[in-house]
Amino acid sequence: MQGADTAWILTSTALVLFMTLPGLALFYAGLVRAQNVLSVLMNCFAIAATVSILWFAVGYSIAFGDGNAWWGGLGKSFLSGVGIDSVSGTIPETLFFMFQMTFAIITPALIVGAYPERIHFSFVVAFSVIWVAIVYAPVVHWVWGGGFLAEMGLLDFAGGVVVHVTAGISALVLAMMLGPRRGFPNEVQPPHSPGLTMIGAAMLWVGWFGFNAGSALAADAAAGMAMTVTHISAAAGAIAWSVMELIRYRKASLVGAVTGMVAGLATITPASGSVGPVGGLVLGIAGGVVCYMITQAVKQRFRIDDSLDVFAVHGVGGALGTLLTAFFVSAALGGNGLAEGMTMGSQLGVQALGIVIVAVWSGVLTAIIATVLKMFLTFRVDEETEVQGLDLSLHGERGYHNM
Amino acid sequence: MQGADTAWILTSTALVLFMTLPGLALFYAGLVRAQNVLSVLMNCFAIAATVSILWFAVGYSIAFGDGNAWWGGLGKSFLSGVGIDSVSGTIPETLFFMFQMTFAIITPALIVGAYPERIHFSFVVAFSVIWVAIVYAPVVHWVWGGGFLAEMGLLDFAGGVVVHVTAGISALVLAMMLGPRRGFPNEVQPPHSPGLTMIGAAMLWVGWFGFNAGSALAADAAAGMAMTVTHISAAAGAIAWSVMELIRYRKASLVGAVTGMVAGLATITPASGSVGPVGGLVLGIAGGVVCYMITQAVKQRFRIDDSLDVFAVHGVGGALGTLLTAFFVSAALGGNGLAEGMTMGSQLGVQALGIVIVAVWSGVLTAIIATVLKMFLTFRVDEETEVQGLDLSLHGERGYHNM
Amino acid sequence: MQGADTAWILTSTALVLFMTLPGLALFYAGLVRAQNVLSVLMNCFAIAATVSILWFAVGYSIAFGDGNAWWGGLGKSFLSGVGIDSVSGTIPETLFFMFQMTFAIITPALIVGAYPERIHFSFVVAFSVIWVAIVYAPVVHWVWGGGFLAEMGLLDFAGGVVVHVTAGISALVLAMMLGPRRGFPNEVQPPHSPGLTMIGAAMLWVGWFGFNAGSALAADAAAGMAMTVTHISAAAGAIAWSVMELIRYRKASLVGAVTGMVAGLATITPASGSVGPVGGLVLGIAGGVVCYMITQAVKQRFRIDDSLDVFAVHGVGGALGTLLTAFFVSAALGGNGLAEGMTMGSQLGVQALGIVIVAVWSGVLTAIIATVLKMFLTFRVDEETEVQGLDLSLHGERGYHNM
Amino acid sequence: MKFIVAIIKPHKLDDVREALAGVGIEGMTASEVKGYGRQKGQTEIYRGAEYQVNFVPKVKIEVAVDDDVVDNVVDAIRNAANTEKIGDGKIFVLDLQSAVRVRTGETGSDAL
Amino acid sequence: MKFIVAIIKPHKLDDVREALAGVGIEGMTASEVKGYGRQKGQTEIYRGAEYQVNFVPKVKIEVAVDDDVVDNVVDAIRNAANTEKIGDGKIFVLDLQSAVRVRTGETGSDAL
Amino acid sequence: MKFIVAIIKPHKLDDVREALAGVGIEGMTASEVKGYGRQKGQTEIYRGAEYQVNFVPKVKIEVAVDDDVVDNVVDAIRNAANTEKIGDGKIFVLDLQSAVRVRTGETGSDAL
Ligand SMILES: Nc1ncnc2c1ncn2[C@@H]1O[C@H](COP(=O)(O)OP(=O)(O)O)[C@@H](O)[C@H]1O
Ligand SMILES: Nc1ncnc2c1ncn2[C@@H]1O[C@H](COP(=O)(O)OP(=O)(O)O)[C@@H](O)[C@H]1O
Ligand SMILES: Nc1ncnc2c1ncn2[C@@H]1O[C@H](COP(=O)(O)OP(=O)(O)O)[C@@H](O)[C@H]1O
Repeated sequence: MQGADTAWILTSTALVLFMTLPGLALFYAGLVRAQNVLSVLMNCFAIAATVSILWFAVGYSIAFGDGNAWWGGLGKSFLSGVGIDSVSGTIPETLFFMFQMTFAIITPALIVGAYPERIHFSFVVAFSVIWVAIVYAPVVHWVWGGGFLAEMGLLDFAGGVVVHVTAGISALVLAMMLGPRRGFPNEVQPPHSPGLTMIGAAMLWVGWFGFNAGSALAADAAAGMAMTVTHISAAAGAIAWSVMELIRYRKASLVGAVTGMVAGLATITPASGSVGPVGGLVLGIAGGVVCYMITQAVKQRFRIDDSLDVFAVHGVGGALGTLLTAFFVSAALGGNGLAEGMTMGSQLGVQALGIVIVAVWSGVLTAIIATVLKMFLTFRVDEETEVQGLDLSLHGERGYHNM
Repeated sequence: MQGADTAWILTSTALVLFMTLPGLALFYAGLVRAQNVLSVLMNCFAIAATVSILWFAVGYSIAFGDGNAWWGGLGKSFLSGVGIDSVSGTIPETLFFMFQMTFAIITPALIVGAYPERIHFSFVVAFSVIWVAIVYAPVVHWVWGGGFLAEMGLLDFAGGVVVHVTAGISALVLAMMLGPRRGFPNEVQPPHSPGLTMIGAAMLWVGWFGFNAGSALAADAAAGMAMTVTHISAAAGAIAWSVMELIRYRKASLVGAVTGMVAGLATITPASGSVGPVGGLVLGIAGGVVCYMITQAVKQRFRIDDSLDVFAVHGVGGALGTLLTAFFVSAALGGNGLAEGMTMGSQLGVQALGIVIVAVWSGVLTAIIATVLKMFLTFRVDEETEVQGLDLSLHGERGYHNM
Repeated sequence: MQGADTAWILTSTALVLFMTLPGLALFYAGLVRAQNVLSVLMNCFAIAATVSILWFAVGYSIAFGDGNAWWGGLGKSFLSGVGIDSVSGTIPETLFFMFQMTFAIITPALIVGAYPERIHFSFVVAFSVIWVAIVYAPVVHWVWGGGFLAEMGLLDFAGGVVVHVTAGISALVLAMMLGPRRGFPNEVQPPHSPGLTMIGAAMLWVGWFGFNAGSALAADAAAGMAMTVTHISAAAGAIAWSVMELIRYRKASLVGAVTGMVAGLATITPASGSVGPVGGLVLGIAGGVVCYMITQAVKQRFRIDDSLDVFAVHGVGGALGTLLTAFFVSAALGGNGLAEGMTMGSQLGVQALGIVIVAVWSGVLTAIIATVLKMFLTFRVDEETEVQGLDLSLHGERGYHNM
Repeated sequence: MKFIVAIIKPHKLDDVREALAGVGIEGMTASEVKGYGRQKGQTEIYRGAEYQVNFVPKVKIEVAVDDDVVDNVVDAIRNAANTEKIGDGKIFVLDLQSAVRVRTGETGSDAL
Repeated sequence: MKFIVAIIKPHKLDDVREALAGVGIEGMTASEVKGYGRQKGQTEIYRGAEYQVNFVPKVKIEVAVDDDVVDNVVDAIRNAANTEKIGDGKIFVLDLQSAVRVRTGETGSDAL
Repeated sequence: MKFIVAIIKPHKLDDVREALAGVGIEGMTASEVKGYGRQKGQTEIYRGAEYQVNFVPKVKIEVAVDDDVVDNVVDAIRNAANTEKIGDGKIFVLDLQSAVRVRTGETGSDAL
């Protein structure tokens, strides 16, 4: 066991939990109506609590238990067999379990952005828990648990496919099944607090250091480089998105800048262990520009109310970064070099295949899970509740009291 | 000296300070009226500043100076004798001093929840500083400074007795002496910003990793396990509290969920170095359920306006966890095993005795300190000030400006 | 390479970025009118993004490239020659690059406090980027990059001169060139959200551990002592400022307490690697008192609308701490001892000379840069925009929506 | 001229604004208010303490109009604001003695 | 009918609401306002800069009533809102020409 | 007595308050409102979605005055609130039947 690596992963675990609580929760809460601010915070918080128990019960085992190329089995349920002295790599296995748990928390929490202001709370909780067990945990096993995608040579250092593609596709499917918010697209209300969104985004930026540099699972040169490319990509994404806004509106908005930052971060995530600083710069710019355009398309062209743009920013960003990794991993472009016997082309094939498989898997299963759950739980609240806002109706609370 | 342990405790110190500033401050500030939001933030901030100097002057010495089984003496006042090269265990003593200071800051800050919206600011500061010197520092010495409770074999890894019982009991006593808020219990106003409370709670969850896992004072397996049981207990506490609410009101609230999380964290704190993951799960559930019931009892049955439920959540949670540690420390229940020659029963006796001694000590001394201070300082503001709110009257500021 | 040192600097980098995003951004945002809250957040965020790219492109090279006593040259532009295995001291050079980048981000962000509520956004971005390249990076080279001030023996552990004097002087110059806010000094509006300011200040306190203790570039005794003196100085600064307010107004305000804390932190920054705990106490008190008085003088006497007191708090605090270091570094006063052949007097001379050179450099160049930029960009918005607030006019967003 | 004060449900504001435009009214003033009446507010519950919310959010619209259009305006508001549910609100008509446009000093109907 | 506008101290709202119920008034509209008058606001001080707060928080209550109960209503409000301190507020009575209940279209007293 | 309702631009509030003091009016009530009229609000844009803001922030001033000073008061408000730009606002004068000072029970002019 390595004390230094342990120290850094202890820290990274705190940083990644911080990304969801309160980071992502605030990022999303600022973008909805004031009457739904608490429901969004509650969605993220409840997901964190319930998924943690699910991960402890079976999730971790499915993802990292021994087993076959498809899943890890239930041998490590409730951490059975994992004692205080168990080691995973150079760190305690309990710590590895915790670090991975924070990923299992934030992934379904990302999906919260697809359905706010109209979904029923009990559906959110039930769906998220089941989704982590059935959709997410197996994918983790395939990519990071020695499963078949790992064997194929898929490069996904910190979760472009595992986290962002799964969440992005599932978000899109849920948004289509749930239907748009009342008044969408022309009469939905603007973000009630861009400031909250910026605070959350800032926490995401900081926390992402734990997400990407922590994925090195060591306090070493790889972690240093991962942090570097992550930061450069975030900055480049923010600038790229803002430039797009400046061109179109002659104004750069705060919400736009932070959204571009998240796009840059989602894009660099799969690449953060493979590419060099220049690669980070290119991926960030690409992420900012492409995600900006897709955001417009999904809402305006396709009229899908993926309310907070989970698919356009995370799904697309994660997939884009996964593809671009095939190029920028090459030493010629400043990366760590392609794997033995891989060419840019062959690597690109692997990356694309991985994306497709995981996208289909996530989309189909999400549709099935939601369809089944709808039989037992309220999927969408009634119109009066939606008009009044979910905070008071579903949680008996109000976000802001004046008189 | 161990670099890795130093790295982790440097981080933990930052995390625990973060728990108070702004974590706990926000957690509490969201629960009061808008006209008192700044006064609550100011209470926490002023306590952090003044207690830091007190800890430097005498607190640390009383707690960790050599000396006898009762107190550490004044030999280390102003860190005299503690140089840059002094070592404590495997880390610099200056760092150990700082890590412990963050505990000395948050403990009196927890008490802020007992008396908001009506107490006078100068009383808060004077009481807190004296309380840390007279009540808290000696208890630290008894339990962590090699004092008599340590010799008795009391198990309190991160402060169930030292932090939560002392703060909880003192809060209850102060609340009774101060009297309820105007209009209590039926006409007090609801929390003005549950969102702020959630942000603070999220920071507490993250910071608690430094609190509990940091208490291992090393970046090792014990830290990994402490983080694991802490997280599971927090999640379980949140779920347990929410389920209680669902049963009673068919609604789960955000304020309730985060309060249950804090209850789970307070409960696991003393046990976080002794129990295993399943122990964490059980303690979290127990904490959530029991603290929920006591919260109702204190306010509705006993009509005590411990305004933000410091006793019910921290005092009770900390004590409960301290007692349950006696069982879940046993290897049979997944813990690290009972100490040489201890049985569950004998350990339970030690735990109970520790709680009683510290509770009496805290309660009696708090009553005495407050009684004496009342002779020199305004204890409670006049009614007009209470009606108008403390922000403007005591601090010359307003929390929210619109026009 | 040292894993433990790497772990701590990875953490410190996250902490220092956290100081700007969202720390400093919130600290400033709470102090302006509600109609400008987003513009202040956007200034800080945009500076973080653009300066990051500038630092990557040339800033780091100018500061830490080999080269001469005056600048580091462009040899390390875009990190050319810096590979994943490059080492700087005991940590990866990429990490050292990142750690330093967070300083390059916060320094121009500090200047945001000089010109809010009236400056044009595009000017902010252009000025900040150019300023970092021309003003800041060279000074970094002089002091930390082995330049002539380092050779002179200037003691500036974490940036009293490099960060606070450069930012403070440039802020003062910009404020004078830009002119006061409409209605200054008698009719400007009060801080719209002291609570936001406190949240930001709390994050600054926590993040400053990474700033000062991280400047040890190792997880060692120096880091522990730096954290200790930093914390004590922050607490002392907060208390000193509050006492000044109590004397004058019989009320201690939250905004005042947190401002004093920042003053204490700015003051200890240059000294945090040289002085002992008692030195930290004295510097904190001195910082709180002196900065309080200068704040009054700048605005009331000299009628300069350095709106959020960047010069009075950071510039003065940083310079004061730099001077006092000459005394408290001496072993007699608990410090690490004066350098070979230095006396308090000679060291004081060096410190003073360093301050003067950097102050003149920053002031003159800031004036030149601003004068040139004014020819191409709008410096100040028109009156109607200023009245309406910058959020809607410049960014197309509103900070708070109700109806 | 008349000064019409209407209390409506918040989400009906845009509908009412459009309805008024429909009858040629291009100016109005709206504000957030809290209403008390037959429609009861929901209870809020925090940590087991129940808070009866007596006042529910409403929007108040104030519009000054010429005498001859009063009835159309009242009807327009009524139709636009009506959801047939308790709490839809009220329309009050007061007499308006004079009106002045600040910018031009125009008075009477011209000021509207 | 009359349209009564009362400016009171914020914490008196519930007392006034209950007092009105006491005289049979079950509907009213309240809003947050800022008052300027004899009662002066406290100064706020930030970093040594003093801000004279001219306006103090008040609550405005608007209630439409039948002519015959006007006096009772005014008295009820007065007694409930009175603290014998400067700043207790004012009660203004305006003439109300007509009232309509949006939901039902009822007019006059029935609309209240 | 008259009940004057003025809608002005928010930043003109202090000027108006001073102007009123100039004509001997020492009491008034102000509130934040949203105005709709000739002056159009700017569009807000978030992630490429444009939100047309129909209502612009205004401040409403309510002041009860004696009949004899009405004209001075209206003029004072007009001059103070005027920026010669669209959106400067309106001044409405309603009849005030009676006024009561809560604290003392004084009525009529004495209550103002
Ligand atoms: N007498 C009144 N005076 C002023 N406003 C009233 C009065 N009665 C009701 N209101 C306003 O009208 C709103 C709706 O009234 P309510 O009795 O709840 O439903 P309805 O309009 O269907 O009768 C209330 O919330 C309140 O704002
Ligand atoms: N002439 C007026 N017109 C409208 N509102 C007024 C007038 N005078 C006072 N008010 C309102 O009444 C409130 C109380 O008045 P004030 O003079 O402070 O105390 P008092 O009611 O005891 O005379 C003020 O804050 C203001 O809101
Ligand atoms: N008919 C009306 N009734 C009530 N308020 C009105 C009316 N017309 C305009 N207002 C108010 O006056 C404000 C200014 O009116 P507007 O037409 O924008 O400019 P101007 O005052 O220059 O004509 C509006 O924002 C609205 O608040």
